[in-house]
Amino acid sequence: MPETNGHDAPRVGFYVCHCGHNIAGIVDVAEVARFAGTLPNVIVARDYKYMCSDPGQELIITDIREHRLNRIVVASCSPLLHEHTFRVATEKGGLNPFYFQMVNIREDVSWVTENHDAATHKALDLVRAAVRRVAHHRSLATKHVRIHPDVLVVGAGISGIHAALTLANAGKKVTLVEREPTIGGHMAMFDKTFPTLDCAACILTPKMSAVKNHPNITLWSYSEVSEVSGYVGSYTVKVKRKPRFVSEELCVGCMECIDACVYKEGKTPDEFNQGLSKRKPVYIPFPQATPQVVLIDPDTCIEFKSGRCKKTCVEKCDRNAIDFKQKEEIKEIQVGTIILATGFKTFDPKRIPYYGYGKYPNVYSSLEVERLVNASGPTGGDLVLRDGRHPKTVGIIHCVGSRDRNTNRWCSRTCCMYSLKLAHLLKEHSEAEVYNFYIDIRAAGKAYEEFYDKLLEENIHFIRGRVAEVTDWSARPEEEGKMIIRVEDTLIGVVRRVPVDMVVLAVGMEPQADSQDVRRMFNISCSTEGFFLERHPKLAPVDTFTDGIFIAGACQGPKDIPDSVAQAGAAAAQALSLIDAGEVELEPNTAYVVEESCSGCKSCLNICPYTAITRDETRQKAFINEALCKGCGTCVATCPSGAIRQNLFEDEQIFSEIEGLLQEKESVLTGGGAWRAPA
Amino acid sequence: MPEKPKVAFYWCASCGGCEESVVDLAEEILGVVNAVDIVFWPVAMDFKKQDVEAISDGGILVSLINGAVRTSEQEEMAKLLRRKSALVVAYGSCAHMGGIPGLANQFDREQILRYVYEESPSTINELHTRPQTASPEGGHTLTLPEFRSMVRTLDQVIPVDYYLPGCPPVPRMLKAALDTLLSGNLPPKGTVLGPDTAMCEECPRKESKPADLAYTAFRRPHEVIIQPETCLLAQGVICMGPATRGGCGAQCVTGNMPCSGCFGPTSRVMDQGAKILSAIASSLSAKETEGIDRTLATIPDPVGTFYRYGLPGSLLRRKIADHN
Amino acid sequence: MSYLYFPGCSLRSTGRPYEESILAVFRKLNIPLKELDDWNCCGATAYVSIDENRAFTLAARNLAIAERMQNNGNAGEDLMAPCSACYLVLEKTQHYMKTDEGVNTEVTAALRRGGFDYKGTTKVRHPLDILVNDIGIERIAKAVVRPMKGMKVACYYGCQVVRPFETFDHAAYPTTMDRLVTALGATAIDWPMKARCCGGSLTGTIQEAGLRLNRALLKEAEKRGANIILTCCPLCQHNLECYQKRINRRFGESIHIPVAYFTQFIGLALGIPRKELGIQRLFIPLKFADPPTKEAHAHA
Amino acid sequence: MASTGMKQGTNGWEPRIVAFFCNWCTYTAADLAGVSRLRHAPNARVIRVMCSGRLDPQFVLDAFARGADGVLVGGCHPGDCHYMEGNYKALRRVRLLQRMMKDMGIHEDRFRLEWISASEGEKVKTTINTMTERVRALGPLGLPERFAEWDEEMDGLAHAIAAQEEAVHA
Repeated sequence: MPETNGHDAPRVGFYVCHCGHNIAGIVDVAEVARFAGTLPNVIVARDYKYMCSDPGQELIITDIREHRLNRIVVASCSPLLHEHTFRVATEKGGLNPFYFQMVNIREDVSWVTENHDAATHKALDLVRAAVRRVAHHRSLATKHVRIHPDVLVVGAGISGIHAALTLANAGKKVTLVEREPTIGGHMAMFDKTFPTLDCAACILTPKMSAVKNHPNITLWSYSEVSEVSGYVGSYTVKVKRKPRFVSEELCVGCMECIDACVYKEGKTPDEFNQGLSKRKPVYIPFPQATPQVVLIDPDTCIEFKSGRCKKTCVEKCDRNAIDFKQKEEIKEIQVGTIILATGFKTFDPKRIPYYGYGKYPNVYSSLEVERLVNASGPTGGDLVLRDGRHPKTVGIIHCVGSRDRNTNRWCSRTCCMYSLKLAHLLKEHSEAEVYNFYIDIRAAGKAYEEFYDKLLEENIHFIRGRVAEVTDWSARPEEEGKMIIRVEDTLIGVVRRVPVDMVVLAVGMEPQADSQDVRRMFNISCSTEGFFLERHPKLAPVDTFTDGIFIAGACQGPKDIPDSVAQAGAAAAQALSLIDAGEVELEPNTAYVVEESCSGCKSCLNICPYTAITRDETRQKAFINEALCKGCGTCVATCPSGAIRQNLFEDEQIFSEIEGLLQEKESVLTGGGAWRAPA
Repeated sequence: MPEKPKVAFYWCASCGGCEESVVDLAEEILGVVNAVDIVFWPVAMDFKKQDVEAISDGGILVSLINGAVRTSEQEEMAKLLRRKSALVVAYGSCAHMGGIPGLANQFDREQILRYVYEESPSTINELHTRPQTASPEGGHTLTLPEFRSMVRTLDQVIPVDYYLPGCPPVPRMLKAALDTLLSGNLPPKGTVLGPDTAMCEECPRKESKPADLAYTAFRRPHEVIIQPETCLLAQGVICMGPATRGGCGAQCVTGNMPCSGCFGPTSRVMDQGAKILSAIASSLSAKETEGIDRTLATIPDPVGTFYRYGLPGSLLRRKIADHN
Repeated sequence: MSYLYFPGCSLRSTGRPYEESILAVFRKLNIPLKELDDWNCCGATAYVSIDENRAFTLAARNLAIAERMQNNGNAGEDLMAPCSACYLVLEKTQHYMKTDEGVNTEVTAALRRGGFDYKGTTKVRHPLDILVNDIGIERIAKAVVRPMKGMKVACYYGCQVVRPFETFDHAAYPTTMDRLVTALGATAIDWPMKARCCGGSLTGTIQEAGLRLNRALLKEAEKRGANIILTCCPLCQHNLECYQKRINRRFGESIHIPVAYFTQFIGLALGIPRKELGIQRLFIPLKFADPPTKEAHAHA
Repeated sequence: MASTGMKQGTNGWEPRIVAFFCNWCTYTAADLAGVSRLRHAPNARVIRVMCSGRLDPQFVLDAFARGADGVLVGGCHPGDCHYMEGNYKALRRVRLLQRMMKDMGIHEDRFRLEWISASEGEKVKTTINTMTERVRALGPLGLPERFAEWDEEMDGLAHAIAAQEEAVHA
C-alpha cells in the first residue's frame, strides 16, 4: 500500500508496553504515556499490557487509520527482538514500515534499574528522543536478495554429517568440508556411548558412508575454508584442499602401500589413537575412515625429507595412486547459506599441573581411555598401562578443565556421563576398583539418571570433592609406588589420600583452538569463552548475528551426541526455510552520496571495507553501490562535507535523538522534580 | 530619482582585510557606489555613530559587518546597526565564525590581559597598569569599552540574515551577494552566500590525490618542500579543503599552501573541525592505540589546526577554564 | 641492565642474609641496583586482610615512586622485590589497578592526594626472574669459580612468587631455581613439594599445624636425598630453618638440613666470601660448601 | 574565573551520559545485561548505531554542547567488527578527539571508548557504573548553563540600550 501522508507534518502515535510486570513493575507506564502525550507532534499516546500481542498491534493499525497518524513510536523491549513486529503493524496500518521508531525500555531500562523514579525518568528521556527522531524518518523500500540453494557445511563430525544428510535428503546440494583426513570427528574415537552403551562406530559409520555415497553431497576431507565473502543468499567461499599425495580418485583404500612402506614399524604418534600407538608416514587414520583413502605425511616421509626413498609404496600400488607432486588446491564455490559445525577440542590437562598429566605416565585423559578400552584401539581393548601393568585401582577425576575459575568456568555437560560410562567400561575390562571424584553428578538427560543409579549398584566408588592433587609424595608404606589422589571428601568432611594405579582425567570441552580465526572468517561472534554465539539463547539457538550462517553442535557450546544431532537438524531446517523462501529481506540501512553535495575529495574511498564506494571519474563524484554496501555508516561519519547520508541513521535523526535525550525541561515527573540514582 | 538603497559597512575585531576586499572590487566599486547610498563606513568615510542613530529603524537596506565581537563597543554598534538595518550580513570569517581572533577563546580573559600588558617580551609596565573602563582624569571620566571574557561570532550577539564567508571574502562573491540582495530576490534567511560543495571540487590538485591514502605522519608546511601539483594531503600536509566550503577558487592551494578552512563548513555540517578531524583520523594507517597516537602526535595543535577560523562558532565555543 | 630495588621490612630483619647475598651477587655480576627512594611498607600480610584497598594504596605508592624515578633518569628500570610477600602485593596491586576499576579509582585518588600521578608503567620483578630471564643462566654459569658439585638441592619456591600469578614460572611445578642451581654444578632433586605451603605465619599462631606442614617438606627433601634446601622467601627460610629442633622434639624426628637463600648459594659458586653472603647468620651451618667435603665428592 | 557551570547548584544533580553503542556487539551486550538483570546506574542513555564507525565526532561534541556530562562509545573488540574495520576508524577518531577535547578543557574521564563484545553484559554494567562514578566525581559539565552564564556579560549593555530606547520613545 503506498503511504500517502509520510511527508506531511508529523502526526505521531505513541505506545508504551507494560510487558506484564516486566516494564510496568519498575517504570511508571501511565506517566510515560501521559508525558508522551504532551510532546510536540504526538496525537495519540497509549499504554497497553502487551504491545507485541495481536490486540496490541491492532491498536496501532486502528489508530493510524482513525487518527491519520504518519509516525509510530513504541516503547517496549529491545528493537533486536520486536522492531520487525511493529514495523509490520505500521505497514498494515498503511504506512511505510520505516516511519516507525522503537524505544527500548525493558532490556535498557526496567531490567537494569532498581529505582522506580530513575527508571521512569530514563524512559521519558528515551521516549522524547524517539519522538523527535521519528519526525525525521523517511519512506524507504526494503531490499530483497535471492538465496542461492546450495549449502556449505563446515566440519564433518556427527553434527556436520547429520546436517549435510538432512539437507541432501531434501534435495539440496551440499558441500561438506572437513579439516581432518577422515570425517567422523570425536564420535568416531569413542568406544561406547552413554547411556545406552551402544558402540559409537556401529551407529556412526553407516552415516559416514551415506555421506560418501550421497549424490547431493560433495565431500572435501582434508580441506579447510580459507576465505568467505558475500552476504546471505550469496556467499563465495574458497576452500583449501590440502595435498594427500595420494589421488582420491584412484586410491581404493587397500592399504597395501602402508604394509609396503620402508618403515617396518610406525614411528609417529598416531593422532587418531591420541598418541597411544605409532603410525607410518603413509597411513589411514582408522580402518573405517571416510573417505577410504590413505595419505602421506610429508614431515616424516623419507622421500619428502631426502628424496632418496626406495618408494616401495609406489611400487606396491597397482593403481598408481601415489603422487608425490600433488599440490594444494584452492576451490571456489557459491552457496546461499552456511552451517558451521566445527566442534570442540578437549581440555589440555597439562594446564593443571597438579594432576600430574605428562609427569606421571599412568595419568590418562578421558579421550585416551576411550581409545584404550576400544576393541579397535591400540591395545585391542586390553587395559594395559603405559608402564605395562594392569591397574588394580583407578581414579576418575571429574571436572578437569570445567567448573573451575582457574581454567574454564563452564560445565562441559558431558563429562559426568562419559565418566560413568568409562567407570563401567574400566570395571568391565579390568575388575579394578574404580573411584569417581566428582563435584556434582549432572545426569540431566533422558535415561541418564537411571544410568547413574545402575552404576551405583556396580560397586563403583563415588567420592564427592574436587581433587587437590595427584602426587607421588607417599606418606604411608601402602602408598609407595602408587599415585596418591588427595581430595577433601566433602560428604564426610575429611581430607582423604587415595592411592591408585591409574588416573583418568575427565577433561572438559573447549572451543577449537582456532575458533576466533574461524568466526572472524565467517563474521560471526563468540561468547566470552570462545564458543560461537547464537543469535538468541532461547529463541534463535542455531542462528548467528550474520544472516544465512547457522551453527550446530559443540562449536556453540558443550553438547552430547543427542543434542548435537538435534541442533544439526535444526540448523539444516533453518537453512531450508531460507532456501525454500527463495529470497530474504534486507534492512535498507545503506549509505548514499548526495551527488550535488559531493566535492569528489576521495576521503571516503578507502574507508569502505566492501569496496562499495567508487568514484565516477567523469563526474568526479563518489558513488556507493547499494548492493555492496552493508550499512555500517563509517563513510557517513567520515565524509568531511556531509555529502554522504545513511538511510535509517541520517545525521538529523541522530542529532534529534541527542537533543531529545538531553532536553530535560519537558521531563518533569508528576511526583516531583529531581531524581536520584540509588547509592 | 528614487532614493538609492542605503548600505552600511562596519568592522568589529578584524584585521582590515575585509575592508580591503571591498576595495578589491576595483572598478566595479563605482557601480556599487552608483547603485547604493553608503551611509556608514568608518574605515573610509567620515560618518559618526550619531548619523546612524539618526536613521530610522530599518532604514538601511543592508549592513555588512566584519570582524568578531570582543568588546562592548562592538556589541553596541552591532546592535545599533541591527536595529537600523533590514538585513545584516556577517562579512568574512571573523563575523561568520569568530575567525583568527577567535583562537583567543583558548585562553581566559585574565591570561590574555596579563600577557599583553605585563608578560610579553616587548612590554615594559612596571606599575602593572591595565586599561580601565572608566578612569577619572582632570575632573572628567575617560571611558574605554569593556574587553569581554570571550570572542563571539556576530550571530552570537545579534540575529544575522546572511553570511559571506572567507578571510577575506573574494570580491566576486561580494559583487554577486550585493546583486542578489539589491535584486530583492532573497535566499532563505541564514544562507551562506557561496557554493555548497567543499573546496576540493574546484581544487586543481584533486585528481592527484590517491584513493588509498593512509597517513603515518603529518607535516606542517614549513617542514616539507611542498610539491606544486600533488594533493597536499597526499604529501602529509593537513589541508582543510575537504571540509571547507568552496568558492575561493582554491586560492591557497594555488599559492602552494594548504587550505586552512576560512570559508567554514558546508551547510550540512555543524562543526567543521570535528568533520575534518573525522575524515583525517579515519584514514590513519595504524590500527592500535600506540601507533595511532604516534601518528597523531605529529599534529601539535589540533584546536589551532582544525578550528583556525571557527572556534567561537564551533559546538564547544571556547576552552573551559576550570578544566572540567 | 639495572634495577630499582625494594628491600621491604624482612630484608632488614630476619632476612638480612637474603639482602646481603642479593647485593653481593648483583655486585659481582655488575648489575647496578638502586634502592627505591623513600619507600614504605609494601602493604602485605596483615594489612591486606584488614583493608585491601589501603594495602593496595601503600603498595601503589611504592610503584608510583618507582615510576617517578624511571621518568627521572632511571628509564626502563624494573622494580625488584626479593621478598615474596612484597613481590606478590606489588604484583597484585598492579593487577587490580589494571583490571578493577573500583580499585583503580580509589587508589588513584589516594595517590593524587599524595601528589602522585601513577600511570601504571612500573614492572615488578623477583630476583629469581631477573637472574634467569634477564641476566641469563649462561652468564651466571660462566661466572662460576667454584662449581657446586655434589650438592643435592631441594629447590623450594613457596607459594607467593608463583601463585596466583604465574608471572615467570609455573604455579605448581616451578623450575627456574632448579635450572639455576643445575648451572652452578649442583643437582636439583625432583620433588613434589616445591611450592607447597610452609605454614606461613601459622608457626606463630596455630603452631601444631605450622610444624606439621614444615615437617612434611623437610622430611620429603631428606627422603629424596637433598643435602640442602634453598628458598627465595624470608618467611619460608625462617620457618624451615628455625623450627627443625621443635619439629624433631614434637614428632620424634631427627631432621637436620641446612636451609639457605638461593642467592647465598649462587654467591658461594661465584666465589664471594662467606661473610659478604651472610652465611654466618644461618642457624644450621653450611659446612660442606667450603671447600667441597669428601662426602660431597662421594655423592658426585 | 571559576565557574560552577550549574545555576541550580549540584544538589540533586545526576550525571547524564550519552552512550553510542554499536548494534552488533555493545548494544547486544547491553541487551544481555538486561536479560541477565545486571542492575546498573541509570545515568546512561543509549543511542544505537550500526557500527562504532558511524560515530561522527560531531555527535560527541553536540552531546556535550546540549548538556551531556559524559559520552560513552561502545564498539566491538579490535578484529571483531561486524563490518571488519569500523571500530578502528572509531578508535582513531576518538584518540584525536580526546586530545582536542583535552585542549578545550574537557576532562578525559568524560569521554570514553570501550570495546564490549556481544557476550560482555557484565562489562556494560561495570563500564556504565564506573563511568558514572568518575563523571560524578568531576561534577556537572553543564555546557548549556555555561553558555548562558558566559553570555550574561552582554545583558548589562542590552538593558542599557533598552532603557535608552524607552527614554527616546517616551
